Amino acid sequence: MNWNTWLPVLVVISSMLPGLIIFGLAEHRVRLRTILNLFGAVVKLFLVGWMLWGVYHGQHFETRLMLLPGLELVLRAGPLSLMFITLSSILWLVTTIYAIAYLEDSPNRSRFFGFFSLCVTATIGVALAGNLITFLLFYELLTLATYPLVVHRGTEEARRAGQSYLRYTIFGGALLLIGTVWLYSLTGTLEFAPQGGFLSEIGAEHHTSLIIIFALLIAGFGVKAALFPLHGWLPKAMVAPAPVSALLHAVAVVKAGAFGIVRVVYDVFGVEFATDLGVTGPLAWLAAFTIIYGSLRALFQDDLKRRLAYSTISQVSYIALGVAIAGPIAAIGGIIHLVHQGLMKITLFFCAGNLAETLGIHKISEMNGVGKRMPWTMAAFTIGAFGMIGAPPIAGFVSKWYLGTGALEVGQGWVLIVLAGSSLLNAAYFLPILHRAWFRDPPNNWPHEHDFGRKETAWPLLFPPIVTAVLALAAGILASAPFSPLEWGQIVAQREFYKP
Amino acid sequence: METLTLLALSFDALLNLSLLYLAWILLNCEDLLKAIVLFVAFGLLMALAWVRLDAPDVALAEAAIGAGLTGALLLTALAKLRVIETNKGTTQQLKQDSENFQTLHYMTPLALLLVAIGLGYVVFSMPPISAGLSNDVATNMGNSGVSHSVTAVLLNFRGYDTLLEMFVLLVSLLGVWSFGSTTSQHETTPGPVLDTLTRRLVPVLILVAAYLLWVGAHAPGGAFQAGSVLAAAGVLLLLMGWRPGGYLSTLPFRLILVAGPGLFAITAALLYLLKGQLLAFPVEYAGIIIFALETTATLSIAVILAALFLSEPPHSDKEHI
Amino acid sequence: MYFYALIGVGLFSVGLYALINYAHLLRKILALNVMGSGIFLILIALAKRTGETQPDVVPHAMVITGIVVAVSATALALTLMLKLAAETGRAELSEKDRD
Amino acid sequence: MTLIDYLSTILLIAGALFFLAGTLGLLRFPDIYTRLHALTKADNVGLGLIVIGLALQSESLASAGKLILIWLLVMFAGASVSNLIASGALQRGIRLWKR
Amino acid sequence: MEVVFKEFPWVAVLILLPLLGGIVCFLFSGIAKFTGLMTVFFTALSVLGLGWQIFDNGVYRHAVGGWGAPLGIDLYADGLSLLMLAATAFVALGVSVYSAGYFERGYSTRFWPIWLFLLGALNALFLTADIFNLYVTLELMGLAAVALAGLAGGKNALTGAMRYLLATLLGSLVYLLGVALLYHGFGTVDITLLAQRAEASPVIWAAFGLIAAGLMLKTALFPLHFWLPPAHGSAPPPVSALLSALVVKASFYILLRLWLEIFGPLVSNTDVSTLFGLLGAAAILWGSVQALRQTRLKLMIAYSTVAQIGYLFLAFPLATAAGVAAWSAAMYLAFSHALAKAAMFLAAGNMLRFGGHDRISDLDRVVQRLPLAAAAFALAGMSIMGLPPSGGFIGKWLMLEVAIKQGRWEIVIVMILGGLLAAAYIFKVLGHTFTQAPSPHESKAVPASMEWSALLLAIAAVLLGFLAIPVLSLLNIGNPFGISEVTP
Repeated sequence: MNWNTWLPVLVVISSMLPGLIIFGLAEHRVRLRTILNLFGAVVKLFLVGWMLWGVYHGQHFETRLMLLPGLELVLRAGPLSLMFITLSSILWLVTTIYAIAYLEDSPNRSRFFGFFSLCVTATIGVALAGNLITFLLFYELLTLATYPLVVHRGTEEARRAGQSYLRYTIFGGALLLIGTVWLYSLTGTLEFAPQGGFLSEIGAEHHTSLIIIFALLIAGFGVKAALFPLHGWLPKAMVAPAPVSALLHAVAVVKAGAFGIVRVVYDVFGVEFATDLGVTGPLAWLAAFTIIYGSLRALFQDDLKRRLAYSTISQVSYIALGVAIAGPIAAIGGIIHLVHQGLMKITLFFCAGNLAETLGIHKISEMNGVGKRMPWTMAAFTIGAFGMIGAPPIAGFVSKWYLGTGALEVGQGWVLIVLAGSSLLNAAYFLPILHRAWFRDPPNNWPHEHDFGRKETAWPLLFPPIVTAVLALAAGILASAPFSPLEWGQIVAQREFYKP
Repeated sequence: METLTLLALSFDALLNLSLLYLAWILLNCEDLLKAIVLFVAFGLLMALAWVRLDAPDVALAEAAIGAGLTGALLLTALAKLRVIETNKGTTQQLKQDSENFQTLHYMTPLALLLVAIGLGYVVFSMPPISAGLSNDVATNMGNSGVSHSVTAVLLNFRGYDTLLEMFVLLVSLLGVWSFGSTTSQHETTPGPVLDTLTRRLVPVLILVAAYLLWVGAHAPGGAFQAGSVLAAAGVLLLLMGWRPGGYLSTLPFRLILVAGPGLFAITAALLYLLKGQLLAFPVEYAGIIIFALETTATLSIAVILAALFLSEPPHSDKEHI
Repeated sequence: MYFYALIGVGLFSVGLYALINYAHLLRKILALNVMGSGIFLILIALAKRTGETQPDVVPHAMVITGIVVAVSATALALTLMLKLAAETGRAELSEKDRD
Repeated sequence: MTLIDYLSTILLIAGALFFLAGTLGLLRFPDIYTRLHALTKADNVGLGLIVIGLALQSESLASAGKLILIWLLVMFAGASVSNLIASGALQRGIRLWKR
Repeated sequence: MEVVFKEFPWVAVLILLPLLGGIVCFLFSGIAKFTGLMTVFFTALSVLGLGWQIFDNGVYRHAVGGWGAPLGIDLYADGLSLLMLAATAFVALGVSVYSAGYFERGYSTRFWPIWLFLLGALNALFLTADIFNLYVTLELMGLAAVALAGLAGGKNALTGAMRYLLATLLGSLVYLLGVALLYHGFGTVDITLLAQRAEASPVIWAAFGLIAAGLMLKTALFPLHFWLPPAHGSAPPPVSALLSALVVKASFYILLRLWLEIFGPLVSNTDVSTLFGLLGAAAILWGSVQALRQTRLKLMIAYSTVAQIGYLFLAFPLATAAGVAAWSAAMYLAFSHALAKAAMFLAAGNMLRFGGHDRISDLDRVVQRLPLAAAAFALAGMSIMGLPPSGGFIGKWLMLEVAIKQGRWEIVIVMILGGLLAAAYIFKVLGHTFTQAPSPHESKAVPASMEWSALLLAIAAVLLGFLAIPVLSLLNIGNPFGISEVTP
């Protein structure tokens, strides 16, 4: 049993198997379902830890499966994919605990948790994919697995949200398919190589088609990364239950798109070749525009989850911006923001979920004095909010810092203005919430309050946001620690920019 | 002798033109009953044409099945249709064109004319002399077990076709039965004349069928022609008002229905085990095997065609539909 | 012998015209039978081109098979037509109710 | 052209003439009953003459016997069928033709 | 043991077993269901045996009656026919298990014999190398299919069956005329001999025109597809599964076989194949749009068949340059479409039986109450849309690859549009399976065997996505698509 080849598959299986079993479980088998869920999450965490340790010591993990003559499905654990996997597996464990409590007595949970595990499987698959076709396979699987979760509530509104979600993602998938097949017919291979490598030898006459392929791939991934014209589905998808919007629309799905853009720029085209082609410039502009546009739209949203959704749209584009600037430091900034934004955004969504679940608040206008009623939740929310704005001790500051210095190092001064502007806008839409929560006196009765005796809410609802808030804080303070996201970002950037 | 070929030519011309003209009237006349009667006449003229083209077997088949049985089927169908329409009170539209082709009404004749001319040209461009498979048939007649070439081709050289074709007949019967009975069969009381006709004719028909079956080995005849003549006897009996009743659903009757195709398939399988070739008749026994196959085929074809004429599913099926 | 083949083509075309042109199902079934006879006529007329008196026999076997197939198809078509007429009251394929 | 050939040609021509008469009757007669009359009478006699003419030509007794059998069958069938058609016509209420 | 299996007459078993099984079912209607299932099971086994046999000792040619090609009839089995036989066996297993539960006593005695004869006709059709024999098998298949289509009775089913019967009879007659011309033009009805003797002449052009027209009518290619939706839409679900998955593809198989062997080399200058491509593209777009407009589930799936048939004809213009790759892609699409479409119809049948109706807008919470049927429909939909893990994706990927290599951008666009429209109408249905119907109505229990047969067929369609290598190597035994000038 040669572990190096089987570990990646085991990581993928470790969440798929419980998912499939849960599908078969009858509705009332709550205990078994919870055990299976948690068991799957813990096993995955352990395996990822093992792989993390292995890669740190230079081992090589790879599984290959012949799909078509000349095309293989490849699962490979590189430093970049490991970052994304660790993020996903930690957050999956936390969100499962949260979801179990959140969906206490709601109908058809077996179906929910089944698809939930399939989503995580697809995300892990996207992270581990070693070539573009495996990426495409898991990318489309992600669409199929998330659709039932968006439509989980079964209301007409949920169905319409699902339809619009599909319209975007299936369209994106189709663009991706053309781009991939075209690339394959030009180059004959779709392997992710650190510096992209194989594209530069292609003759100059193909450059125009390479640019179009780049546009197709970015558009395909841009749908899920919610780049400007293709972001419409994200606010609508907020109709899904809180754990779904927390893990999926803040972390898994959106990150898959951003991860795709990172893969395309670094491992398919290679940074130098992309800059020679002149494609990184427009991408940077698009990302910048989305950042500003997202923050502006967030200003005017009264519904808490929709505001967070628009803030996600703008935050994810930081990653795209970091990648598009094509400088090593900016690349580190972009990559580590992948992790930091995940941690912070999930905290915010957990808190939003708590407010909705315990006090029945959905609108920001109803949040007066909620800090007094639920101090711990609002504390986590505040850490997350400040992180988003970029206040120093929390992780957000680190990534913005690297993005700014990276941009300056490469001479892209205008990026600084964008970063500053967006931080201001972040402050503009987060601070009023905090002010309202802490400094306003609470209404005499909440819309429909579940009182939990002395505690402010059930502990499994309270525990996850605090954990993720602490993690966000740790990622900020202990940035230079051995296994911190920053250090992994540096390893990845090193592989991408400097010939070994 | 010049006059004889001239006479033959003029006869051919007359026959062909009347065929075409009859087809045209048949398809375009107002009243359906008239169309069907003309169709029967058309079938008989076709039989005449086959005789002129030295195809006696086909002439027999055409006369018995093409004109006879199909005509009978059409007439009973028309009678039943009239009964249904009077019950349902639908008005009797005359020769009304199908709506969906109203628009391209003038287009179709033009297009079809072009198709006809094209096909005519192609047929005309065929080489005047081409032996086709006649030499192969002649050389292999020796070990085909029969001396009449058509039966040899039908039962031996292309026996596989005939095997499938008998299943076509069986499937069409099953299809007819699966559609269930359409109308309550009003019993017509047969007049004395029909009664005497049937009493005399049925035995003669059975004799002729047996003769045709036997003669098939060395002269025009064979399973299909014999089967259809026997079916004619069956039709006559059915017209007499004789109904098989419960007998239809019993096993022996179903066995006869299935005997022809079944035996053919079983022999094919057995021969494969024996000779390693599907449907490879050992030369010395070929004649006997072919005769056995033909007899069962005649029986099955006769009963299937008669049942098709009756088109009433056996009672046992009807109860629990 | 070419003359018969040409008439065969004629029958085929007349049958096709009637099949397309008329709505009544019985007419369509008659048209199909006439078309079949036309094809058989072509098959056997061209079989006489063997040069000697004895014509090529294989087309004869084909035509006999064809006639039997034609009669079984006609029987099925007639029963289906009657069942349809019993159900819809008319022996025509009505275009009105699309699905 | 031996004696037998002469005899059969004469018989065939006579038979043909009878058929001609029968067809003329079919065309000229006013109503169904008279037409039936003409057909069954004239054509049967015509057929008889033709059958005898051909029987003379046929080489073996068996085929002559078969020809005679054909004639008998046609006569038998013709008679009963015309009766059936006539009774059918009466049932449909087709009145007899009066001058 | 090894030798016995190698020499075992799988071809004879494949043809005779269903026919004999049908007879036994007809004779002893009491045990019809049992014999039917057994026959279908053993036929599937013999397809495996045949596959093993021709995988080892190559193409299998057998002269029936020992008379050899021109006079007698030859049976011929190569990769292409093996693929179609495999598709038939798979769908047959699924549909038989389904119909065992679906048909009550009265109908099942009538369903099984006709169904087994249809199966026998399909197997015979894929194995013969004689064009007149193809006519007889086509006719047997057509009549059996019509008998099954009209089994349920009712106005729509009968109108659909009648329209189908007329179309299929007209198609067969036109095909027969083509065969007659070919026979008299070149003196034989055997495909391989015809391939040697045929040279471009008016006879070939006329025969090709007739055969193509007849078979296009029977395959329901775009302009001639009017009969398919009512027939497939209103037939009983297992029958419409058979019609859409197998019967329609059988006539495509014949057209492809004759095109590859006889007409291709003579006639394959671009304008004829571009015509096929155009009709295919029109079928895809028109069929998908019509499917989107339908309010009834089974009619929607029938229109989707019209669209998917269009994909197969897209391979004609592509094959002029890269023959093997284009045809392998088309046949892969055909195989996965057969499985997926059969699963989809069976799933729709389950929903119909469960809710008592198949109106899409008020499918009442099907996902909770009938999860297996919804899962089958979703998985089958994945393969129809061509989303990654499924067989449809592999077919679409191969076809796109060939199209892009040849720079045929209009074909790429049509395929992508087809995929998007397919996604639109499939997810329209899936969306409604989640929501609550305005007027909830009582439901009728659906036996487990019916649900699982639909689901297993759908899973097979998805698993096909991972078996590309073995299936493609099997498909190219005796390279039916000519010597591969480019690596497939």
